[in-house]
Order: sequence, then structure tokens, then C-alpha cells
Amino acid sequence: MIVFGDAAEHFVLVAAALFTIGAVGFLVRRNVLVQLMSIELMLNAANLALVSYNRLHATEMTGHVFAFFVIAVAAAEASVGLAIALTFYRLRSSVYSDEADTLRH
Amino acid sequence: MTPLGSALVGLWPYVAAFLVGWFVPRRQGWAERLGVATSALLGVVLIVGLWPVAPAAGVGDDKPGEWPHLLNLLVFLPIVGALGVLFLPRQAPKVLRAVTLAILAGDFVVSLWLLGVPMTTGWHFQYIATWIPAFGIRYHVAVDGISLWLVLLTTLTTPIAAYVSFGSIRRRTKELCFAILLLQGAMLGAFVALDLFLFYVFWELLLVPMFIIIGVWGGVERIKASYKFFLYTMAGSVLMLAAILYLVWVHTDLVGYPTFDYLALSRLSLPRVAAALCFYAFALAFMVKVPMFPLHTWLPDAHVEAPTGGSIILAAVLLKLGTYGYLRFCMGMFGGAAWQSGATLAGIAIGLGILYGALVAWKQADIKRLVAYSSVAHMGFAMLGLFAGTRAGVEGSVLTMVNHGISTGALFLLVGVIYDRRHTREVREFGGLAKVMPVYATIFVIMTLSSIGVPGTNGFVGELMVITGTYVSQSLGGFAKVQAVLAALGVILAAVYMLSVVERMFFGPLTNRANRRLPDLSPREVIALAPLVVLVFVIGLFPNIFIARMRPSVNALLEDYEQSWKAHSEMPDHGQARMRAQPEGPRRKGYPEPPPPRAEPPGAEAGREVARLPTEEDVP
Amino acid sequence: MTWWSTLFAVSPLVVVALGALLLMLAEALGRPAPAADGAVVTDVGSGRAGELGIGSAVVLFAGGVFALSLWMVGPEALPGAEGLAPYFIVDRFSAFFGVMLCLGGGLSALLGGGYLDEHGIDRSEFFPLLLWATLGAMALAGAGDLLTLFVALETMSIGVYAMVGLRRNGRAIEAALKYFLLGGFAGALTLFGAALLYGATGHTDLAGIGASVGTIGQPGSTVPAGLVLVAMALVVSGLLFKVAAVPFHMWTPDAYEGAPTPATTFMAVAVKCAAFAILLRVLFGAFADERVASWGTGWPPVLAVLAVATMTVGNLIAGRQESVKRMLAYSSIAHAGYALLGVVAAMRSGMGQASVLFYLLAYTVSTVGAFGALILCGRRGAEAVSYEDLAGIGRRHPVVALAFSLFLVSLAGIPATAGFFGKLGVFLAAIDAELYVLAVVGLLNSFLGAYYYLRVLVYMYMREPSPNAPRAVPMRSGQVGVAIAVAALLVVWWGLFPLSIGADVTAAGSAPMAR
Amino acid sequence: MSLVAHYLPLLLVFLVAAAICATFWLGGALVGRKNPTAEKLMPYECGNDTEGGRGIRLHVKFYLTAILFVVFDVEAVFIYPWAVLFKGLGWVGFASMSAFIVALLVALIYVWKKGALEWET
Repeated sequence: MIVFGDAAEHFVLVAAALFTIGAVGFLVRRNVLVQLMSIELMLNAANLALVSYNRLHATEMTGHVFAFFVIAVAAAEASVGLAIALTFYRLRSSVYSDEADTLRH
Repeated sequence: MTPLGSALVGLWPYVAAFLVGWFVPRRQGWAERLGVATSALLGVVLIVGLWPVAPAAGVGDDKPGEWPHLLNLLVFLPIVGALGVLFLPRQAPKVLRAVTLAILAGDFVVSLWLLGVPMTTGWHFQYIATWIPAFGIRYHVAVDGISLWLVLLTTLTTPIAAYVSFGSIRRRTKELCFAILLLQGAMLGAFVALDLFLFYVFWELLLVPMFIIIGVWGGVERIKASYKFFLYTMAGSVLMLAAILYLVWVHTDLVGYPTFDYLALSRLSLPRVAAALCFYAFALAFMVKVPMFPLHTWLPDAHVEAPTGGSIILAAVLLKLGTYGYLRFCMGMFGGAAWQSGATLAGIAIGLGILYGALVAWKQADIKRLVAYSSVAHMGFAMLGLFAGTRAGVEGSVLTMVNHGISTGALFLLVGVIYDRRHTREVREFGGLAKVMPVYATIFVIMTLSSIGVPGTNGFVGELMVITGTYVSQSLGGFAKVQAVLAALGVILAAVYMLSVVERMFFGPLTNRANRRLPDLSPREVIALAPLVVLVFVIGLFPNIFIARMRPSVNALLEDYEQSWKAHSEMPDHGQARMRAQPEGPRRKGYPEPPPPRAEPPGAEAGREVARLPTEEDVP
Repeated sequence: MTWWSTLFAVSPLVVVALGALLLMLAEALGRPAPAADGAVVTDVGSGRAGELGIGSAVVLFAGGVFALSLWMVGPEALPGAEGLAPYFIVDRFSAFFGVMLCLGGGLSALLGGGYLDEHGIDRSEFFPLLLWATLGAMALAGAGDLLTLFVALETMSIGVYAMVGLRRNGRAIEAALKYFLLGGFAGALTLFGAALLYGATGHTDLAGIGASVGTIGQPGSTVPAGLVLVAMALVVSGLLFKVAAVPFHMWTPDAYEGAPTPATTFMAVAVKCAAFAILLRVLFGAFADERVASWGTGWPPVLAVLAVATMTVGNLIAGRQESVKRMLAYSSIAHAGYALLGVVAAMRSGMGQASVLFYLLAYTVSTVGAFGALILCGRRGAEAVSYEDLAGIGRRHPVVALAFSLFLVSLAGIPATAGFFGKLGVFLAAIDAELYVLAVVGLLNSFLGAYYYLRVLVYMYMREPSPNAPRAVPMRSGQVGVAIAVAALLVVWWGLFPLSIGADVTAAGSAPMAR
Repeated sequence: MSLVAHYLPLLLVFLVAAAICATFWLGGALVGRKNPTAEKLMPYECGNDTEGGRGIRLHVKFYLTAILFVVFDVEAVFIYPWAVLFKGLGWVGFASMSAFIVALLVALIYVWKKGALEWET
């Protein structure tokens, strides 16, 4: 059952689990901050997958470099997201995304 | 004798007609006299000038004296005029009206030129310019003996409609002028286009101004009516576009280059199933316009809500686009499928068009709605003639189209006249109108007789020809005779409902006090109606003027129709399409020539065929 | 001289980036000192949106001119352009999108210049955000590697998230929040898909992935097919979020409605076009192998279903909207459906990609024009939102009404406008690919669409404003006027002579999608 | 035995992870006994009695600064590898990194001039 003949498999499995937890969390929870965290979790799961896959394709460092970029982008995204969430909280006194329903009519 | 003297002698019939027209109306003002006199003059001019002296059936490829830009002028004069009107000041409605009428009159005069050449077999005043060469789209216009009459009908009725509209519509004159001119250009374009793409463009283009005319100046329910009008037509034309694209694709497959040219595409023989599908896609688009049951429900609403001028154009011209489209495109390109479906469709045209239309019309309390349903019945006749596919049937059908344009257009105008005075169209509001409005009553009765088809009027000739054409039809099979009889029943029904409404409106005691002081027709209305009255009798008494000019074209069309039916019956249900041979002679003119061999497209990889959007270099 | 030619190859990006930096400095240094009332970010108006709008439009049009000159010179002839591959592919495809995105972005900037001041929104960071987002979009169109794909995608998206939430009111922030959450989720999906692709094939460049995918099923191949399929699904789903295809369209109406109109325009135009560009690159660069790209298996049948669902749902719901902006949002969903139809057709028809490009081009100019006209239909401080607001515009503002009609007619796909040829090309491609049913469905949908576009015309020309509505002084703005005029010109020009750019579109569409 | 089957474990893990999420989440909601008292609902604050409302707000400046810190801090991640390979990358690397830092600098100026770094007002 060991696909790659290497311990990379286990890390990838962990990454997949993290990703699933993030995705489920994003879909299930309605707290904006938790949703934000779930997205971060998904991104980090991808990072973990990238880095561990790099073991398989060890001739180059592509996976690691990719992960670096993802970290930077994730930070930028998180900051914009936090800013939006904050403003939302200030205007609505709520952090629940299902209270964002005024646009529906 | 001096030249002037001889000219005067030569002109005596016209002078006499004018004088008779001048002195016949008693106790009328000069304007009415002038109108009647001019109409009489016009009638004589029509009869004398148009009497076919030379046999028109000759075949000539070179047609000297045909100015190639005539149709361009005809189509683009109103369109350019419409754009020009946009730059005129809104505050000067008189100028706007005058300019619009001048343009429309000019267009009419230009269109008279079409009568000046013998309508031999083939295409006349043909003009071809490349437009989007890579798709095989060309600007290709021409008339033959069939479209000729529809073009003339358009150029005649639109100015009348505009003239009438200017009398009753006082707001947003600028938009009205723009819409009418654009509509005129689009309608003429649709009648003369021989490129399917060009036809489609004009066909869609004319929706917008008509939509605006109904929606802006219409009655209470105008917006609903204008939507209905637009969406019904659009739904049909979308399917037509699909069929057009399919045809172009098949052509490209077979011949190697795309073309939208009608003459080229009409040579395609599709496998039977594909042909039937394409036929119905086209036929649906046209039957919505005609309209044929059960696609007719937009028509009464549109007619009732439209302003008088809009109703006139709608009845006189727009509906003809449906029958014309069926004649030109369905019969011309899918002759086999049309032949096959003819019997069924003829049944629908009779049962649900002529008879149902007549019965529903009978029950209407609103005069305008009644005339609208009578339209359904009349157009049923026009379609029946086409489905019959015989010479008498098709000629009668074309004549019926013109007749319907004249008499129903006039009836709508007359209904508009009474509506302007009383602001109601209920039949029971009226009675004994003949006493207070004698001229109005006279013209109404004339138009009614024409609509019923009394001998001596235009309606008689058209309907008689359609019925005889149906009677002898081969393609309708065993039921042809029954169908002819049933159609004749429709004429009787028409007499019943039209005469009953005339009786209730004009004769009997003048009961309603509100009708006591109604003024008779104004000079404006007389001038608008006069040419139509003249035409009723000219067509009714001298139909040969019209039929002789359309006969060569109808013959050629029916020849193609039969050939295409033969080819169709040899085709398999599914499989490869093929091209029929090019017809010889003048009808051949205007075919696209095959393109020069095309260079290998850049970027084509070895082993993989790279199709691509065509470019300017692929000029066929 | 390779160095210079390399610089020239990326000059559109460089110009936009430098312009964005300069604009940021100008915006920050040129503004008045922060107010003393303790607000960290002041909301006191400086009214400089006009200048900044023109400035960013100039920058973007300059970028467009560089992209155009790159096109003229021919990217394939440039030495040194190859060196950037696969991270940024310099080819006719990316140059074409460079021109298109700069055009869309520049026109949106002009709209912004007119709009922000008029509505008293003093948030001039709109313009740097717009420039950076356009840069991201341009980089996205040229991305030949999953790394640049992700970075460019996020650069574009993050800018747009902020643009949506530009106004500090509940609706705008709500729109931004929704867009951000779903966009972030989509980005994470794409990224995880990318990670799995990397694991499965050992490549992050699309060409390498394409080659590896091609070996699936051959003896000696180590590429796991299941993983590739999962990864493909994740990546493509993420991109479909950005093009707003059903079922990933939920954010669209809210985000479009809550955002300030110029930002809506940018989203509808640049974001969607760039997303389609990268969708084409991914599908035909990495997943063009017939094992994953034939009618029987792989993405085409799925995308075909999504295309039909997208256009149908978009058109049906658009007809039921009471807000014009929301209607345009749903209509943009429907348009994504038509373009997807072209993408599906491109599987079998060589003209499919070109048809998508032309469709996007026509859609870009028509949409910019429509939103621009909508802006001009509003009045100071009160946007025209509902159909009622448009009542009587035909009389009050005849030129704008006429232009609006033109753009709507183009969006509806009525002949003699660019939009018609856009649709025509897509349907022809579908027929060429023998997807007759899809072509007919598309045509019927274009009929559905006519209804709600027509409704705007009805309100503009046939309804009178309700008597108690405030007497509106129609808005006038030179910048918006210019943007509308440019868009109208292009709509008519391409509507009458579509093949004036036919060869260009074909050349752009037939470039290999990955190297 | 196709390659798809090799990825069965992956699928299983996906499922297991989802199941664990669901179990804890649903389990807590269903099984847990709920008899809340005022005492229990009080936020836990290291054994001390709570002081003040739980909705105390930190000033928005803290968030702003934190966000800015994260953004600028993370950029350092690109400078490390460059520094390690400084010699190997040569002038091209230097030029690239300079451009990067100039861009960061512009961003810093932007933030500064926008007033986001003002603490005392």
C-alpha cells in the first residue's frame, strides 16, 4: 500500500486530512474568523503537501519555493480578510457570516 | 402641331381623369377635390403606364437601364434619413415631420423606377459587395417579380402610415420619425436581401423600431403587447439563425468555403431529417410573423395596442415578411420538406387560420380586434396559396399579400379615424354613422367589400386564384379539393362578419347621441386613403398588370420547387448532403465564385488539422 | 541584446507595475495630512479621484500600447522571451490578453474617476488597487506555471476584494466579505489541486504536467491517474469560481451589487477575462491529452453541463431581478456560460479558442459600456439601481440612453453589434465541434436573455418616472463619457467589421497554450 | 489493480477526517449534558473573578499594526534564500532583490503617509 516507497506518503495524508478539516470547517462554521482560519488551514495543508511531495521529486526545490510564495500570499490574503472582517464587525457588531444577508433584498 | 400640343393630346386620359375627379365630389373643399382628382389621375397612370405591352416572360441576362445602386438608395435613404433626423432639433416637430415625409415620398418615387423595367426571369437591380468575406457574408440585394410588389407595397404604405401618425401623435415626434424611417429601411432591406446574413440583420433590426412604436405610442397595455411582439418574433428567429448556421456549415463542408448566399445555399440538398428540421426552424420564424395558429396570439394584442400608424405598417408590411420569407426561403431552400409538409400546413392554414380567424373575428366587440383577427384569416389564404404550390396558388398568394396590405391597412386607418373622434372602438357604441359621415362610410364599405373579396375589388382576384390554385394542387394530395371548398367557406364567413359589422356601425338609426356631431373625414385622412381606394379597383379590374410581372419569377420558383422535391425524395434520411447543379440562365447570376486555393494556415502543426476563424485573406 | 528584448517582452507588466508604484506615491504623498480627530484613515474628501482616474487610465493604456507593440513585433520573434517560460509565457495569447485587460482596466479606471467623486467616496486607494489587480490579471493570462498562476490569481483577487469593500457601508462590506470568503476558499482549492498535481507529476509547469498526463496508461508511467483527475477537478473548480460559473456563482450577484460600480465593472471584465485566459491555458496546456479531454471522458462533458447550467440559470434569474446592477451580474454569469461553451467546443474545433477570445473582447466592451451608462443614469449621491430609477432616462438623458441601448443590444446578441459576432463565433465553434445540441441550447438562451435587456429599454423609453420621485439632474462626467464613447465605437466597429481583428484573434487563439 | 486503487487510503483518510470532525461536533452537541449555570458560563480567567464585560474592545490600531506587521514580516522569507545564495546569483539577483525592496519601500511609504502608523493622535 505504500505508494511512493517513502515516508512522504504519511505527510501527504496528514496534509489531506488538514485540508479536509479546513474545507469542512469553512462550510460548516458561520463565524467569519473561524472561516478565515479554515482557509488558512487549507492553504497550509497545501504547503505541507508541497513540501512533502518535494521529497519525491528531490532533484529540484520547486515544492519548497512554491511553499514560500504561498506563505507570503497567504499572509497578504489574511490581512485583507482580517481587515474586511474587522470592518464588518464594526458595522454589524457580529462575526457571523449568515448575518450578511441584507443584499439578498 | 407643336410638341406641346401633341403632348397635351397624348396626355388626354390623365387630364380627363383629373377633371372628373375634381368635379365629382359635390359640396367639398378644394383639398378633398384635389385628393380625389389626384387619385383618379394616379389610377389612370397606373393602368396605362403599367399595362404589360411586351411579353414579360423573356429571358435576358444583361439588363440595360438597371441602375445597380437603385436598391441601395431605396434601402439606405430611410436609414441614413433616420440617422439624420437624430440631428434635427426636437423643438421643431413640423420640420421633423416634413423631412420624414419627404424622405418617405422620395423613397416611393425611387421605388417606382422598379416598374420601369420588364420583370424577366432572374434577378434585377442586383448589387453585390463583399462585407465580411471570410465568412462568405456579402451585401447582396436584388428584386424579382415577387419581391418587387412587396417593396412597392412597403414604399406606398409607410408614407401613408407616417402621414396618419403625424395627424394623431403629438408627442415625441423625433423618436417617431426615427423609428418610422428605420423601420422602413429595415423592411425594405429584408425584402431585397439575398444573403441570409443580411436578411437576418434586417429581420432583427426591424424588431426594435416596431417595439418602440408599439411600446411608446400604444394603448394602455402597450408594454405587454410590445414584449409579446418582440419575444415571439425573436424566439422564431433564434431557431432560424441556428438553421442558417447549420446550412453554412454544411456548405463549407461540401464546397470548401463558407457562404451565406441564398442562391448558393438554395442548391443544398440535405438529408431528409436535417432538411425537415431546418425547414421547421425557418418556417416557425415565418409563421410567427404571418401569424399562423397557434403562434398568432401576439397579433391581436399588438394590433389593438399599437397606434394607428403602427397597426397599418404591421398589417400591411410586417406580416408580409412572414409569407414572403416562407415563399423565398422555405420554398426556395427546402422545397422538398415544404412540399412534404404542405398538406398538413395547408390544413392548419384553413382550419385554424381562415376558419378559426373568421369565427373569432365574428365574436369581437372591438372593431380593431375584429380587423386584427380578419388579418389572421386573410394571411391564412396567403399561406394556403403557398402550401398549394401551384402557379395560380402562388400568384394568388402574392396578390393576396398586396391586397391584404391595402385593404387591411386602410381598415386600420379607418378604425383609427373613428377612434380619434370617439376614443372607443366598441361596435355597439356606433350605429347609423352613414348619415353623419357619408364619405367615411363610403370608403369603409369599399374596403369591406375588398376585404370580403367581392368581384371587381382586389380581394376577389387574390382569393379566387388561391382557391383555384388549391383545387388543382398536386402536392396537397387527395384532400386538395376538400380544402379548396373549405377555404371558399372562409370567404363566406368573411362576408358574414364584415357585413354584420358594417351594418351595425353605419346603418340603422343613429341611436348614440355622442355620434350626432362627428365630423367627416378630414383632408389629411382623405389624402391618405385615396391611393388605397384607387388601388383596390386597379387591382380588382386589371390584375394582369400585377400578375404579368410576377409570372416569370413564380414560374422559375415553382420549377425549382419541383426539382428540389425530386432531389429531396431521392435523399436518404440521414447521411451526406449534396449540392444540386447550378441552374442555367439568368437565375444563376450572383453566385459566389470558389475562392483561390488557400495557403496553409500559420501555426498548423504537423498531423493536426488546425481549423480556425477565417481571416481577410480567405476571400471567396 | 537579449536583456533588452526580455525587458521588452515583459514591458506591459513592467509599465503597469511602475505606474502603480508611482501612483501609490502620488496618492500617498499628494494627499492632505491626516485629520486631527484621531481617525486613522480619514474619510474627509479630497476630491482627487478625477486626476487619479486619468492617471491610472494613462498607465493602463500605456501598458496596452506596449502589449500592442509587442503584438506587432511578434512575441515569437523575440530572443530572450523564451527564457521567461514557463513562469511567464510571452506569446500572442498573453499579448492579446494584455491589450484586452489593459483596455478593460483602463476603461474601468475612467469610470472610477467619474464615479468616486460624484458619489463622495474619497477612497483614492481604489486606483493603486485597480492597477495592481490589472497587473495580476495580465500575469495570470501569461502564467505557464502553477506557481505564477497562484501568485497572479491572488494578486488580482486580493486587490479586487479590497475594491469591493471600498465603501464603508454595510452592503459594501458584506459584499466584500462574501467575495473574500468564497474567493479565498476557491484559491485554496486551486492551490491544493496544484500541490497534488505537483506530487503526481513532479512538475509545476503546465507543459511538463501536460507531458506527464500524456504518459498515463503507458507502460512504465508512474503518474497516478486518479490523483491527476482529483487535482484537475480542484484546480478547475477554483478557476470556475473566478469566472462565476454555476454552481460556483453564488457570490456574484451580491459582490456585484455591493461593490462600487467601477469595481463591479472591473470584476465583470478583467477578472472574468483573465480567469478565462488561465482556464484555457490550464485546460489546453496541461489537460489537452485525449484521455482527459475527449467527449467521452475528462473535463469536456462536465464543462458542457456547467456551461448549459450557467447560461440557463444566469438568464432565468436575471429576468427576475428588480435591480439593474443585479440583473447585469446575473447576465454576466450567463455570458460566462456562453464563453464556457466556446471552451468546450475548443476541445474538438480549432476555432474554439479564438471564438472564446472574440467573445470576451466583445463582452468586455459591451459590459464596460453598460456599466458606464448605468453610472451616468444615476445622480449625485444616488446611484441608479432599480429599473424604476431608469424610467424616463430616454428623455432626460437621450445620448446616454441611446448608448445604453446599444450596449444592451450588443449583450443580447442582436446583429450589427460586437456581441452578435461574439455569440456567432461561439455557436459556429460549437457546430464545428459537432455539439449541435449545445449550439441550439445556447441560441435559445440568447433569446431568453433578450427579455431582460429589453426591459431596460422599456423603462428608459416607455415608462415615466413616478411623480413623487426626486427631480433628478442627470450626472455628467467627461471621463465616463470618454469611456462610453470608446466602448460604443468598438462595439459598432467590431459589429460591422468583426474580421478586422479576425486574424489577430485566430493567431492569439492558436498559440500553444504552454511551453 | 489500477493506480486509482492506490489512492484508496487517501480517500479513506479524507473520510476518516470528515468522520472525526462530524463525531466530535455532533457528539458534543448530542451527548453532552447541558445544565448551564451562571457560574459555568462565566469566562475562565486564570481562576480569578472576571472583571469588566467580555465585549471589551481592543483599539483598532492594534489590529492594524498586527496586520501590517504580518505582511511586512513575511516578505523577509524571500530575502533569506537570496542572502544564502547571494554570490551565486550575482548582479541579476541583486537587481531583482533591489527592485523587490524598492517595492516594499514604496509600500512602507504608502502606509506611513496614509497615517496607518500614527500611534499618538
